[in-house]
Amino acid sequence: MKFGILQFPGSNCDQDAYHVLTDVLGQRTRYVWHKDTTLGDVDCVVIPGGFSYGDYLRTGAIARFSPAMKVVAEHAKAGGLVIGICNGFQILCEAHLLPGALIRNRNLKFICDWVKLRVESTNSPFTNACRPGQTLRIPIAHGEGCYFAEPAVLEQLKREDRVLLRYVDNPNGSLDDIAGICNETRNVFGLMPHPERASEKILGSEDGRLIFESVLHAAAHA
Amino acid sequence: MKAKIIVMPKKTVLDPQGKTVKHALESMNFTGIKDVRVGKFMEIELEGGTKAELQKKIDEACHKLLSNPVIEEYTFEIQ
Amino acid sequence: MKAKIIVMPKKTVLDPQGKTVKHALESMNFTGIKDVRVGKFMEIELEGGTKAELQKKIDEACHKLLSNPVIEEYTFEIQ
Amino acid sequence: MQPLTPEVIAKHGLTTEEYGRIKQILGREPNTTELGIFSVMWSEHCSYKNSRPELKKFPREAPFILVKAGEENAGIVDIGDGWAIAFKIESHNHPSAVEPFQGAATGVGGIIRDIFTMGARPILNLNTLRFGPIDRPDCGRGIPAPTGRDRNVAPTDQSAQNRRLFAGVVAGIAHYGNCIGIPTVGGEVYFAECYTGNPLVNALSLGILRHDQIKRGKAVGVGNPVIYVGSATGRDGLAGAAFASRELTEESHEDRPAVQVGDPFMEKLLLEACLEVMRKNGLVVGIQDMGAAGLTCSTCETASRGGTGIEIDLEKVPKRETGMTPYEIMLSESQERMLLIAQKGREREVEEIFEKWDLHGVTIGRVTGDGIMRVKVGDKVAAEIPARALTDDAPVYHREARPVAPGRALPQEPKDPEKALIELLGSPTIASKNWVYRQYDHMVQDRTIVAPGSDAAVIRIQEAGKFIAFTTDCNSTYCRLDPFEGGKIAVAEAARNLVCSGARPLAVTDCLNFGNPMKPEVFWQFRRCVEGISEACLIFGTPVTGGNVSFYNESPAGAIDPTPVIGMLGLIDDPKHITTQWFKDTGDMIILLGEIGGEPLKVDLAHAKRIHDACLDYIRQGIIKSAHDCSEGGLGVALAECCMSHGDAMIGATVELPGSAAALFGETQSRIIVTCAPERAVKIAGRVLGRTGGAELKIKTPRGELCWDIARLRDVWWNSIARLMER
Ligand SMILES: Nc1ncnc2c1ncn2[C@@H]1O[C@H](COP(=O)(O)OP(=O)(O)O)[C@@H](O)[C@H]1O
Ligand SMILES: [Mg+2]
Repeated sequence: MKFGILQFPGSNCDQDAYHVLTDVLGQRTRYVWHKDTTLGDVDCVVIPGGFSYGDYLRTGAIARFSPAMKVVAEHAKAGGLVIGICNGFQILCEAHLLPGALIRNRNLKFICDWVKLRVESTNSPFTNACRPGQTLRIPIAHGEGCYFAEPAVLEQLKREDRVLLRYVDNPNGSLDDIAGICNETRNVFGLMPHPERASEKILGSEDGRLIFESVLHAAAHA
Repeated sequence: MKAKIIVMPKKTVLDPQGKTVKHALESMNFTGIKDVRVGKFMEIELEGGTKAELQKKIDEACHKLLSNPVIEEYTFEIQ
Repeated sequence: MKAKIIVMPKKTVLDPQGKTVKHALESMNFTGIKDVRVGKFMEIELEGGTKAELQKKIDEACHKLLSNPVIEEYTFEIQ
Repeated sequence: MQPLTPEVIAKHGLTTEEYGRIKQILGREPNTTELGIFSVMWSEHCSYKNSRPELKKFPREAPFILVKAGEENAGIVDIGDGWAIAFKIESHNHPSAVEPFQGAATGVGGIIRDIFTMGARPILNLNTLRFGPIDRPDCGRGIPAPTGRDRNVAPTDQSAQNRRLFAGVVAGIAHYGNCIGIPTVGGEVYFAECYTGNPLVNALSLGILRHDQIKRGKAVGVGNPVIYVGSATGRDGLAGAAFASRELTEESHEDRPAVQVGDPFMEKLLLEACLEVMRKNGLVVGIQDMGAAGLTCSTCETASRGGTGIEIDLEKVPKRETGMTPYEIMLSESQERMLLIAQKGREREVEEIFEKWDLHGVTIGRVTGDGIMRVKVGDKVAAEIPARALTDDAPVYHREARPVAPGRALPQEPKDPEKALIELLGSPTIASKNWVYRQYDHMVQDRTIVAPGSDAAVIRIQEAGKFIAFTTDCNSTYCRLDPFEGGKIAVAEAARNLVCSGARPLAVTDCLNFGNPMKPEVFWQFRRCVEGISEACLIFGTPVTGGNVSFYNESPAGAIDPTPVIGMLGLIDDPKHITTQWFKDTGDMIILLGEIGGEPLKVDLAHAKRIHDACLDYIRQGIIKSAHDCSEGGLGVALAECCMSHGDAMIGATVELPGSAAALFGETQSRIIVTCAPERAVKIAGRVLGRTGGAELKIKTPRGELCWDIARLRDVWWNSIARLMER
């Protein structure tokens, strides 16, 4: 298993993801620069949190056009795994690799706090290590995390069991309490909470590791 | 030439900013407000190209980058 | 009636957003851009009052609430 | 050349004597650009001309100091194993009063640059804030709005005005810190009448580096290129001298913005690019950020430190606007700009790294050997001044100080102590600041072990396997009543907060916010605070590694209370020592280190040191489970916080207090509430107050038992500020 962490100008959780994947989980991991036009031997792409291009215009709007995102789209189309965390989720929506959009939190403020998430589906390479209905304690840190989609899209997400995580107490006004969704083929995952901030006991929770461990589990059984 | 672009949240998307502005206006004793919506205004100064060419280019830019069709709609004018 | 308000960063003030959008457009091969500025557009639906009255009220609201005179300037129209 | 009228000279804030000195240095009349350059370099902000003799009183030496106070942009301390820490605090009070969001945001941006200029990667920020009251419907008594700009409120409602400032400042700090990806892990917020019209916004940043990565703001190596990188220069921040530039320019009729707009995205690129350039072997000879007086300060200071001269060509400086004069370019305060001195012949390597980050480095000049700061426009010389004269020959003043009789803070006997505690917990100064720190990303970088909400932030440095704690403290009411004791108390409280978190206090940065130093009473307050801080720093062994002075904090109602903010760094030797303030288990013993009663406005530093050492000792021995310092609101508030500040696991307590209810709220210094398992209580030299447990806080006093539901206390304390701000 080899992880590739995308780096855009303004990414700022790239090193955190790197730290967790290498130091905590002992995985082979490397950075993928936004100007790169190939992913090389990367099996799972992580699009980290941060403020790519300063979040100017709209979150994720500019990053989506980078050369690296073109190859990420190809990777996804070929069935490769992609996780977008926070800004990564926003970028995946802008890139139409996931449906819907993330708009400003209902209270118009940035919110950094621990939240509880409910695992709604374990049928994915990103949640298979969780128990169905399990509660995860993972932090959020975003100003634009309110998930929005048209009713038909929401229906489809629900019908296809693609809402993987919901907030137990909706912090940001997200439609249907959605915290994380996957694509139709279940290999692209976007979530607003930061599992890489909850992967070590000393940081207050290890629940986030389940997300990465699911990926390893999926790879081992692929 | 100049392109003036307006990007507004779609009617179906909630606009907490608009709501907040409405409240704030009301607390300033501004009565009779039915609705407030807050969007973006962009001004692009352009060089070269005919109006028709620019029309096409700006439309593309709006569609691809400057607005997100999932949540927003745009209009523009070239002068 | 409807008030349409444009709030823009003052010409002399740095507009990081406009600068970044300009770069993004350029890297998408959009040429001939001299300048981009990004501001806000607000639409207020109003009930009651004459146009002249609203003109005054909206101007006050723009000055006090909707724009930040230190770094922004506004224009509006009532229809 | 246009003659400089006495008005022009006066408006530059220069006295006749100072002007005479300038002429003597130059051997001629200065031109307007030169006058502008002298005026900024000799301003209080750059030269510390009114404060320097006092600041010399600070203890500044210790074996672990790698870069001393005043030497560079920030002080640096050794934390062992080849690792070091750079940290500093700076004020942005006046810009924030004019435009709270951008003023505070650019304050954060400025202090971050000071840190990475040293070669350090910033890993945490703190912020210290002061506003007028936010909880009164009308507290103004006719004090005009700070800017005359009354957004969102009727001009008489000062409380609303203060809320607007508070909200704007917090949003601005969040905007900058969150975007650039540095966690904002702590700070303080106080509300008091004296800050109405003059809020305080002090931003602190801390970075890590290896000893061999320390960079200096030195221009050395004659012929080395001077490289400009970052945002283009605009007419930002020229309002102070706008009159002059208005006379000087014909092309610029536009309104000049007094307020700079920050671009945290640009700063993030600069931060990454500069660290990458600096870490490339020998490529960077010297580096300095362009803060106040941007180009002026960075060029003459680097030359002065290097014992060299510097020559720049303004035609090469990237500009945001057309028709800018040399005066405007040299005095611009545009944000997010850096000046580098690179090794000659390796310009291309520098450029390549910047290009990777979508930045353009531009060579605007070179280091010379003649000691002169020479500013040219093409072939024409626009200014020519000995660099040293600007930095080292600035005037120094010994201001007059007039003592004020100390006041006394007498604890009042509350009529209804049960109600009093609820009121205290709900008062914005004491209430939880979660409304603030929830808006700050305080977890990015995966370092935050103890987040805002305990006595000090605890941060890990995973790359070094180390743990540090940080806090900022200052009670300005104490400093007004007795500046000497107040200064001591600020340091003692900071040290106490660190100790409660399991850290050993190491070093201090300070931000001295005062009124107009020309007022002898204000200058006396300043001097006494400095002396108090100095004495305490000596006792605690925490040298001052740098800081900032902000004078002229005056509103129409007068000077602010003296506010010498102390930022203190502590080292945690073992992660097992990390301790938080809330009760951990039911049935634990609650013990007080320190005295129940006593003179509130006095601190016996030797006694304080003994308490701190004892507390640290118990923590190291693994005896105690929680430690919380007593500050505003005394034992009552501290006990309540121990019960309910950790929302997920609240634990009540039953305690017994001798004496009157005044003992409950009296603010005696040097006190720590600790808990331990009952069988270990004998090992602790302190007074047993009671036990943890239940869902209530019960306090037995000689006058009867007081009782509070801790969920209720929590609600008042946790939500008070949000309720005020969102009503
Ligand atoms: N402006 C702020 N930004 C971030 N955290 C803050 C701010 N103000 C207060 N806090 C946090 O709230 C907690 C309580 O602050 P304070 O009452 O000043 O504590 P203490 O009295 O122990 O110094 C601390 O953890 C502090 O860091
Ligand atoms: Mg405090």
